[in-house]
Parts: sequence; structure tokens; C-alpha cells
Amino acid sequence: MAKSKQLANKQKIDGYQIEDGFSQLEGKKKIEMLKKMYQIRYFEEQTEQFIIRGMIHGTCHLYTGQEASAVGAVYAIGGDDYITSTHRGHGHCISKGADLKRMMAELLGKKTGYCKGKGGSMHIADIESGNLGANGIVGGGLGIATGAGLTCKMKYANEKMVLCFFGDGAANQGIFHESVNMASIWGLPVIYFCENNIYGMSTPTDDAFNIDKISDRKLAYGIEGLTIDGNDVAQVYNTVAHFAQACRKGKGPVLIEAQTYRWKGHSKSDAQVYRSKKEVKEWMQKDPIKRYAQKLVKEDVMGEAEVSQLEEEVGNTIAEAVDFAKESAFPSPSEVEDDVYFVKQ
Amino acid sequence: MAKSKQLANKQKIDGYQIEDGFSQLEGKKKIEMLKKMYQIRYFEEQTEQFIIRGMIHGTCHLYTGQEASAVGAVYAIGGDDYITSTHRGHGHCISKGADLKRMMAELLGKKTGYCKGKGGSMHIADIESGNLGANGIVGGGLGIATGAGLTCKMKYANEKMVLCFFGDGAANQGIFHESVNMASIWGLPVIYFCENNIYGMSTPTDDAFNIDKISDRKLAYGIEGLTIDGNDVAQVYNTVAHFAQACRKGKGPVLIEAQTYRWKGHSKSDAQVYRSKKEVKEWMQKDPIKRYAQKLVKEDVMGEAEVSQLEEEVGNTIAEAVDFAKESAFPSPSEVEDDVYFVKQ
Amino acid sequence: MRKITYLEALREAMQQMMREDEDVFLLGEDIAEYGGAFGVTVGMLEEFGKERIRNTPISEAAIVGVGIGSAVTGMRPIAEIMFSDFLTIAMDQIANQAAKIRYQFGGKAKVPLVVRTPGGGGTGAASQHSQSLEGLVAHIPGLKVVMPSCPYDAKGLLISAVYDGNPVIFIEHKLLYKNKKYVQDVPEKAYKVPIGKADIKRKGKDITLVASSFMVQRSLSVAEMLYEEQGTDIEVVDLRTLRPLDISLILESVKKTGRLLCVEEAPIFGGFMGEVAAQVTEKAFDWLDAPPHRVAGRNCPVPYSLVLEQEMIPSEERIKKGVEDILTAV
Amino acid sequence: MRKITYLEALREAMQQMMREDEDVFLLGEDIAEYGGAFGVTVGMLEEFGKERIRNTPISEAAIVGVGIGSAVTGMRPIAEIMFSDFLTIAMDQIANQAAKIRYQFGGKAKVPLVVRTPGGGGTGAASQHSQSLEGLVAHIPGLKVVMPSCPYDAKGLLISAVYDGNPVIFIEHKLLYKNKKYVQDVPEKAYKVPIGKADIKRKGKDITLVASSFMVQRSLSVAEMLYEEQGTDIEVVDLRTLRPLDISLILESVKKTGRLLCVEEAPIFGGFMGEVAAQVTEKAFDWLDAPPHRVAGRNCPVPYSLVLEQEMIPSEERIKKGVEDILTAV
Ligand SMILES: Cc1ncc(C[n+]2csc(CCOP(=O)(O)OP(=O)(O)O)c2C)c(N)n1
Ligand SMILES: Cc1ncc(C[n+]2csc(CCOP(=O)(O)OP(=O)(O)O)c2C)c(N)n1
Ligand SMILES: [Mg+2]
Ligand SMILES: [Mg+2]
Repeated sequence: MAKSKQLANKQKIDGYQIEDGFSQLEGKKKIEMLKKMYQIRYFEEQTEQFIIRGMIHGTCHLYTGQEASAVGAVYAIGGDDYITSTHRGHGHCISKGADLKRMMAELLGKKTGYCKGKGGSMHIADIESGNLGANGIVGGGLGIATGAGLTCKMKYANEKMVLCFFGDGAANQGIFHESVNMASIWGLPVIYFCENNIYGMSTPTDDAFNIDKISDRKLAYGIEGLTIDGNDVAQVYNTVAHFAQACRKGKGPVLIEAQTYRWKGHSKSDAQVYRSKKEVKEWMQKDPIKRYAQKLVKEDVMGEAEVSQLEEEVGNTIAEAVDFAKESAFPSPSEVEDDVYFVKQ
Repeated sequence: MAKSKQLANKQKIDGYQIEDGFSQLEGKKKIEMLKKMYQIRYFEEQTEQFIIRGMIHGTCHLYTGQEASAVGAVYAIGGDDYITSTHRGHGHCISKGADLKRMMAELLGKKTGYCKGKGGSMHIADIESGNLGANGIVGGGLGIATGAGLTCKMKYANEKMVLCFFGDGAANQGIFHESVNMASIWGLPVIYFCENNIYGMSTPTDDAFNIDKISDRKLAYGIEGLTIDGNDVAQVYNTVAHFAQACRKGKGPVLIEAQTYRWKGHSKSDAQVYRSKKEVKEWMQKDPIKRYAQKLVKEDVMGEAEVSQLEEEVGNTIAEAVDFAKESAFPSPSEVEDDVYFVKQ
Repeated sequence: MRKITYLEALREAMQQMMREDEDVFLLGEDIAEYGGAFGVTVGMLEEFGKERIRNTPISEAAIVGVGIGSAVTGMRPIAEIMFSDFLTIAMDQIANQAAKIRYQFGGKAKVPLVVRTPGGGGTGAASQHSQSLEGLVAHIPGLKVVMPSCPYDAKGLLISAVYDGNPVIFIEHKLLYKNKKYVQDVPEKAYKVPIGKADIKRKGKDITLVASSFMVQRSLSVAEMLYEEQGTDIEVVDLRTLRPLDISLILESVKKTGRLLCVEEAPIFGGFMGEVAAQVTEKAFDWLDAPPHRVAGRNCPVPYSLVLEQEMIPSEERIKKGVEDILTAV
Repeated sequence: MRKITYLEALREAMQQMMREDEDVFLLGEDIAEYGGAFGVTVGMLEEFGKERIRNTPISEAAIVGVGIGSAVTGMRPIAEIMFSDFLTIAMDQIANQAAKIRYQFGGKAKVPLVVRTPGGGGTGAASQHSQSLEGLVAHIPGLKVVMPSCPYDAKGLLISAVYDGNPVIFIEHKLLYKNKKYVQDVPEKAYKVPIGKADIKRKGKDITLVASSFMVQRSLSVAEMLYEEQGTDIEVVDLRTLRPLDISLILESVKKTGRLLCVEEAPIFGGFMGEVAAQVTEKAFDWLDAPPHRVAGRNCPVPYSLVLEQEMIPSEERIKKGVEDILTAV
């Protein structure tokens, strides 16, 4: 998608000249992106309800507040491209086009879920749509993404590429270091997309890093990289589109740090003693969805009524997903040892 | 040691102003350092003989050609400080004051060896002298060094510090990343001393890194770092002394890259197809020992005759070590399960 | 005495050691303000400060590596790995460094490191947060492996572990931490439960059940149930320590009952209880009235959905059936 | 046919697959110019180029991680880990990613990844380069574990592994690679030896020896020796695949001989053969004339000095004694 665009006016983002491909998108596309953001938001609100009502066996990590990051990034790559996701993966998954019904069913442990109830929130994957999966291991997607990048290079001559989501916390895992270095020396088409939401669980980035910008780690690998506003969907879109193009040209990997914030606790059981209500409130005021909706209204892409209508539509989709999930059957205990191995037919 | 020195004239090394403490050392000390370098060289020549004659069960990684690096660095820290070493550890070990007899005995698998014959070349350690051990795992010393640094901070208020040797190859292990980051955020007194001998086994650094200087990885952790001539014992000494002082002041870790070259094959069984004889020869012309001896003669610290005498002395020491090792007994098979666990008396 | 939970017992052990001994400190992810993912260290930051309740980045290999380095140089670190599944990330540090340093240096180093970590399933945390990986570490010479099943043992074993002088993998269980059902009288003073000693948690004469950690509790429930229902008198042996294994106590019990059922949460194939069954057969063949059997986890990762998870992990019903099968055999 | 070594058989398998199938490629440390630490891939760079004989930095976790990612997206990577001891560094990738991806995604992914790695001792490489860690991986559901003992099996099993569609940990043995004693007739054409099938390497009627990899060869020597010396007729079962285990063949053999000795290079405690012994006891108790026994590595790391190393690893003498002990028992 980014490939076919004319060069538009450029913006300077963290020292890079980035073309504003977003502004050239059709209105329909822009609205679709808003819709995805609402889908994520409402999906997570619904999930939270399930948690409160004790309907989720296990834990969940909500993506609320980070919607611009997943949507902006995923819309800037192609449908055939790959993503790898994280424990906080619902947003990535929805952006990549997952079926909300089957996601919801998975959360409730149903047989109709993406993983037949075997994976749950932390393992939703949809290989067919190019989503190589959420991952319960912090940093778990980094090696996989790099390997997918190798496939893209060897099998698809960089026509396909990989968008690898990971958190600020994951950037201190050894596998981050090894993976990015390998992608760099081999020139693999991978965008390492670090969602810096200022905390790894309870640990603020200030305590886990002695550098100001995580993207400065690019210097350890000789690659490009920059820090962007992860709550500005257009900026995320433009940056990822820019580097996706570079990836396809064989220019190798890049490290993007998208600054954002998670509104909710780390997981189900987080009392949030490590941050102030005030801090949370301030970030909530910078709601990426509201910000984007206002932009679209201001730019006359849509009217306020249309926004409300969109919200309502999304609400209905979620309600349908809930019905589907609730009505679906649980897997049978007899299936427990199925799917461990691939068996030739 | 470095602590007590007066500030001398400074040199600029890779952007840092480093005081030339070396030139102020007593002649005796300077000669001792040369002696250590010879000890390493001759020890390795003897080891090579053992290898050729099939007397080494297992493999060995010779330090020949890198002598300035170990000696310069170890002499710049205190006797109470810690080092961690590598698979190519004989040089570090000798520099830290190990007994050549017990080292040689270990190589021959004798009970009188440092490890009672249980460790061999890759595991010689001497905790009492502060040598926390060679390591058969590439990168294996990095975590341990960082932990020793934590002890230095918590128990000794940074009066003790740690010198962590590792190779260029090890800098691409995940544990490098995690360790240096942890030392940085906690301000631990650790000098990460990367001996870049241009190859990790057969792999040239050019193939394993996409950056020119390994020391630039300092930028990923917000620490100091620089690249030095690892074959210049004075420069190594001065640089390590400078940063050892900083460590003791609580300024945290540093990443030093010392450029050097290994003269011999990677290990016992290396046909060296990956490099040219010419390249090896060129580096051998830059022999760090000859260079240092010439410097001492030129500066009138010692005469040429004294150098020869020193060489002879060292030759005798090695011969004694060989005798000791050969005459020593093998361990008894009945000891095989001893020393697995610490048992309270 | 007062009754406290398993979690409280662990915390108390750490607090008491840290008050007495400057060398003891904790490191791990989110152990400070947050108090650890399961709350074991809640409140400890306030008492001991952040130097000794040392929050780390998400770097499991370095957490253990730093633990090793500080242990070798004189500290007594207690490293927390948030879920035992992540031991795999630190496996080189555990198996190649911590376990081998003493031996490969010819007995001239000590590694008094404790790695605390919660294992086991039953919380719906799925495949990467529910494993029982004790078999992996128990196979490595140089390590000790401890798995307490109750508050009393938890406190006493943790104190023993910190002062053992060897690397100890100390595996706790998520379902034991806060469950009021398992509270116990625990002495307020510090005390040790010896490492390497199993414990008969219920005396019986008809069959020996060998288990560890949460499976001890489940085995005890079954024992009570079967005693009431059918008068079957089960002896429950709690391994407490997997390595070194207290095989003599197990043999004693089996020689008395003539029958052995091993109960294990990990997938049965290649699991630790194979060792126990094999050793018992080797050493007490003539006393056995029936072949030793194992009731263990299914041969699959731990699944998410409750119905599947309950099927994967040995239930009371499965243990009961295992007992009945052995008793009716021969 | 021509006789080739184990190493040549492995190389030939890889060459043939790579000529046929663009998706097959190798990655690992020093596998290109150097041809791998043991020379298995010597000459392959020249034929296939550096894209497909892909030299990596020293980053074991990423080597396996990259293998997984490329496998999931359609390639058939063969990753080489230079020594099996370093599997520990990649253990999270192996146990939490490769092994679990298919299951946790509900059966909707395939991970056709082979991890080739040499295990075992006998080379004086000491504690961190001599381990037999198959027990660690064989316990993990989702993995297959293959350990060929001879050139014929090596070639056929490697081809099966690459086309199995599941992650396979393929453990070779350093002492088998080049030893001319073990050369064999090996078909020039590509062929498969099925994964999951054990093989009777020597028929006998007095006792069953179960072993894998190099210990099969050592067991065969002992079998010949004892047959000549005493007429003892030993059946040697080569597991070939540890997971899935071909228990039915083992049971068949044990039901015939009534006696089982497991031979294993790894330290005995918690090793894989505990599983074999336990399963045989569970399933063939009434056929056993004596309790199954194990001759295995001592409970220590592999020491350096030759005298110690020979004591640690099961020798022919120890195996012989193990056989005699069982035969004289009862
Ligand atoms: C290897 C590993 N270590 C620790 C955890 C526990 N854990 C889950 S999420 C998380 C924080 C991750 O932080 P970050 O990468 O910044 O992602 P975020 O949660 O902020 O989205 C932690 C510590 C884990 N799942 N895996
Ligand atoms: C974890 C691990 N991977 C691989 C090896 C095999 N190996 C031993 S030394 C070596 C090269 C190390 O290179 P470098 O760190 O530059 O040290 P150098 O040998 O050049 O001194 C390799 C690959 C090992 N011992 N440990
Ligand atoms: Mg975060
Ligand atoms: Mg090197």
C-alpha cells in the first residue's frame, strides 16, 4: 500500500524525513482505521467485564490506550506481510484482521476460538492472516520475527516483510540483542516495533534503562531507528510505511520506538501501586482514539454523527462476538492431547 | 594501585583524556609485566607442544599474540579485585598470578592441578586470587562478573571491582546485553573488557557485526566506552587504570574494546581456512612482546642482555612447571563424584 | 503459634534471614513495589530498601547469572524467577554455570544461590506459564531441587536452602500460596527443615503415594476420601526434596505397603517420577506386590480452557483411580 | 554400495535434500568456511553458497528462534548447535516456542525445524562440552528427539526429521562422526528411516539391552564379547528415537528375554532411561525375571582428566558387570 503512493509532503520525525502518506489515504481507509481502533477499545472493555465477572480463566493484558500504535503500524504494511505479537496482543491481532468472534471465543476457552481453547489470550495466532501469534514469553516474538524475515528474504526477495511488536520490557531480554543483530548483518526486512508504554509490569523504563531513547539501541547494530508518538495514528502509519518500503528495497531492519501508555493495570491482578492515578488520568486525556476522531472530523473526512454511528456499529459487532462466544461449546476433555504434533494425513 | 598515582600527563585515546600512569610505574613493575608476557607466550608454546604430542586430552585455546591485553589490564587493577576469564583463559590466569605448575598440571589432567584434573584448560579458576574462572561457554563470564560487581558494590562500597574478559564473539550473546544493561542501571564497578581478535572461531567480526567499533555498543546502555590498541601494554594499562578508578568512585561500568589478534588456530583442530597466512604474518610482525621489550630497552628500563636473561628465566620456570606436571599423579577414579556439592563439615 | 499461609511462611523466612544476615538479598522482576507477581515479597521493599530488594529488568539469564556471581563472591542471593517456565531462559546459567562451578573448579568455589520460582498449573495461565519443569533441573548434578508442599516446610526449607552452600532451585506452587485451606501452625522463630529428607505426611499401610508440592495436598485429599469411603489406608510420602532424593524413606514405606503410586503434575513422559519408580523397582523388587505406577500430567502442554486444563493435570479422580487400579491389580 | 562414516552420511543427507528442495537450508556457528566444529558441513558452502549455508554470530537462542520463525513461514531450516550443552542457552526457544507453537495455536501451525547437535563425552572437553542432555528435551511435549547410532540410521533419520513437520532435536555423537570402526553400507539414494521406530541391532534371548547413540555401539561390543566368552546371548535394542518412544518393541523384547538393562551416557539420576525402566515395569511386570537396571553416567558433571572421564561414562566393563549382575540375580 505504502509502495504505490506518490511522494507527498514530508515531515521531519526524530531526524528523519518521512513522507506523509497518511494524508493521501482515501477517506474510507481513514475511517476503517478509526473503526479498528474502536474495535480494540470496545473489545478490551468487554474483556474487562469478563474479567470482573470471573469469566476469564487465566489472565489478560489489556491493550486499552495503545490503539493508535497497532492500527497505525499494521495498516502501513501489506495484508501478506507478517506480524509477531506479544502477551498484550489483542490490539495487534484485531488490526491484522482477526475475527472478533473467534477471539472472544478463545478468551472464554471455547472450541470455536482461534486456538480451540488451548491457547487463550496470550496465544492467539492466525497464521493464515500473517499473524504469527501472541506470546506469553516477554521477547518471545523477536526470534520468530527474525526467522520470518529470513523467509521473506530467501523465499520472497523481500516482497514480504515482518512487523515485530514488543514492549519496552522486552528490549532488555537477550533475545532482542541477538535477533536485531542477526537481522542487521543479514539485512532482513523486519521492523522491530517497540511499544514503550513506560512500564514493564511495575518497572518504569527509567529503572530498567540508562538511556533516554530505546531507539538509540539502533547504534549497537548499525541500523536505522527513531522514536515516535505512538498515540498519533498518522505518525505511526507514516513511519512504518516509510521503513516498510526500505525493507522491501533490501535496506534491512529498523528499530522504531512508539511512545504510548497503557491505561489499565498490567494484568488481571494489578493494584497499580507503582504509578499515580494522576499520571494515568493525564495520559487518558491524550486518548489516541478521541484525538484521531477529532482529526477526521476536523479534516472533514467524517461528521460527528458518523463517528457516533461507527461507535454504535462496533458496539454491535462486539455484542455479536460475545453472543457467539457464550453460545459456543467448550472443547471436550478427550481433545486434550490433540494438536501436540503435526501428523501427516 | 591506580588509585594512588598522581595525575600524570594525559593522552587522548579514542576521544578520552587518559593519564599516562604507566610511565610513572617503577622499572621493576614494568619488567615484571614483560616477564608475565613471556610467561604467557612460553606457557602457550609449551602447551602447543603438548597438543602436538597428544598429551592434552581435550582441547585448548591458545592466547599467543594477545599477551599485552591480559597483562596490561590485570596489572591496572588491584590484587583484591576480581576477574572473569574465557575459554582462551591462560593469559588472564597467568596475569592474575596463577601458579604455572598447577596450571600445567591441570592441562595434563593431574590431581595437583588447579581443578584437581576435573576442569582442564577451559575451567581453570583461582577464587582465592580473585580469578573467578575460565569458562567454556562463550559469554559465560559476563553474568558472573556482573554479580561479582554487585558484591563489590553491596559489600565493599566499590573498593573492589571487576575486570570481565570476553571475546568479540561473546558480544553477540544475549547475556552480554542483559549483563551490561544491569550493570549500567545499577552503577556496578565492572570493566567489560572485550578482546577483539577479529575472529570468533572462523567468523570475522565483519560478518558478525554491522558496526565498526564494538565499543559503540556503550550507546545502548548509557555507559562510557572506547576502542584501544590491545597490543600496546601501556595503553591497555592506562585505560583500564583510568576506568578502574572511575569504577571505584561509583561511576559505573565501562566497555573497553581492545584490538588484538590470535596467532594460532582457534583450537587444537583448526585448519585456518578462513584467513590467509599473510594476514597472520602481518600481525605477527606487530608482536606485542617484542614491541614492549624494545620500548623498555629504548627507555633504558632494561638492557637487551637483561631481556635475554628474563626470557631464559621464564624458560626455566616453564620447564619446572612441566616437570611438576609430568611427575604429578592422576586423580583416582574413585574421586569422580567428589566436589559436586559443598558439604558442611 | 499462629496459622499462616505458604506465602506468608516464605516471606517470613526471607524477612528473618535478611534481618540477621546482611549478605542475604533478593533480586527479581517486579519484586519491589509490586511485591512479585504473586505477592510473596509484598512489604519487603519498605523494610529492606531497594538495594536488598532489587528489582531487575526483564532479563532472566542475567538475574541468575548475577545471582551466581554474587554468590561466588560471598553474598547469599535469593533470585526470583517469576514463573518456573522462564527457568528455560536461564537454563545455561543454571545448568552450565551454577551447577558446575564447584565441580569444574575442583571443589574450590561455593555457589550459595537460591532460585525461587513458582511452578504448576491450575490458574488458566496456559502453556508458557503453567509448567512443572522440576525434571529438567533435577537431572543436573550440582543442583539441589526443593519443592515444599505446606507452609511449615516452606519456611524451614527456604532457610535451609539459603544456608546450604549449593545452588538450590526452590520451586513453589501457585495454588498453595494464598489458599487458606492449607494454612498451618508455623513457629515464629527461624528453623530449618533439612534438605534431602522426605516426610511422611500421612501414615498408612495399604499403598504408598509419593508426591511433591501441590500434588501432596491432592494426594492427601484422596487418602482421606478413600479412607472414609472404603477404609483404604494410604501412606503419603512428600518428597520435599527431589535432589538429593530421600530414597531410603521411600523404600521403607514401599517395603511396608508393597505398592507404589507416584503422583506428578508434570507430563508423565520423561518426568521425574520415572526416576522414583525406576529406583524403587531396582531396589525393592521383591517387596512389590504390584508394579509401581504413575498418575501424572497428560503428554501435552498445559492448555488454557478450564475443561482441558483439568484434564491435563492429575485430578483427585485420576489419583483415586490410580490407587484403585493398583490395589485391584494382581 | 560404499561404506561411509556417520559424518558422511549426515552430510550426504543434507546435500541431497538441499539439491531437491530450495526450502531446506542450514544455519549455525562456523558451518560455512570452517565446515562446523566437527566438520559435518565441510564443502557445503562451496556447493550451496552462503545464503543457504548460513553462518551465524554466536547467538544460540536466536539461531533456534530464527529457525522457528523461518519454519513457521514455510522453510525447512536445519539449525546446528555446536555442542548439545548449548541447547540450554536456547532452551526457551526450544521448550517454550518450538515445542508449543502448534498446540497453543490449536493445531494451526507447523514448525518443521531440525536442530542438529552433537552430544556426549569421551573427547576430554569437560563439563560444558560433553553432556548428554537428551533427557531435558525428551520430557517436553511437542518435541521429537532422535539419536542415531550408526551411518545408515543417521542418514535416514535426518531426512525423516527434515520432512517430519515437527521440531526435531537431532542429537549426534562426537565419537561416532569419523570413527572408521563404525562405517556402514549406506545407500546412495535418499531414503527415510522412520521416526518413532526402535531397531533391534542384535538379536538375543537372554537379556535386553536398551541404549541409544554411542551407547548402542558400546553395548554391541559387550554383547559380542559376552557371547564369545560365556555364550550369553544379548538382544540390543537401539531406541533411535527417544520421543516418541517405541515402547512396544522394547516390551516385545523384554517379554522374550525377561530381563532389561538400560545403558545411558547421561548421569543416571533423573535421566531418560528412568522412563524406559518405569514403563517396562508398569507394562511388563509379570514377564520380568529380575528388576530392570540401569548402567549410566555417574552423578557428576563430565570431568576433564581421562581417568575420571572414563570413570564417569559407562565403560564396557561397567556394562558387562551390569549384565552379569542381572543374570545372576534371582
Ligand atoms: C520471559 C518472561 N519474563 C517475565 C514475564 C512476566 N511478564 C509478563 S508481561 C511483563 C512486562 C512486559 O513489559 P513490556 O515488554 O514493556 O510489555 P507491556 O506489558 O508493557 O506491554 C512481564 C514481566 C513473562 N511473561 N515472560
Ligand atoms: C555458548 C557457546 N557457543 C559456542 C561455543 C564454541 N566456541 C568456543 S570459542 C568460540 C569463538 C569465540 O569467539 P570470541 O568470543 O571472539 O573469543 P576468541 O576465541 O576469539 O578468543 C566458539 C564459537 C562455545 N564454547 N560456547
Ligand atoms: Mg511496557
Ligand atoms: Mg575473537
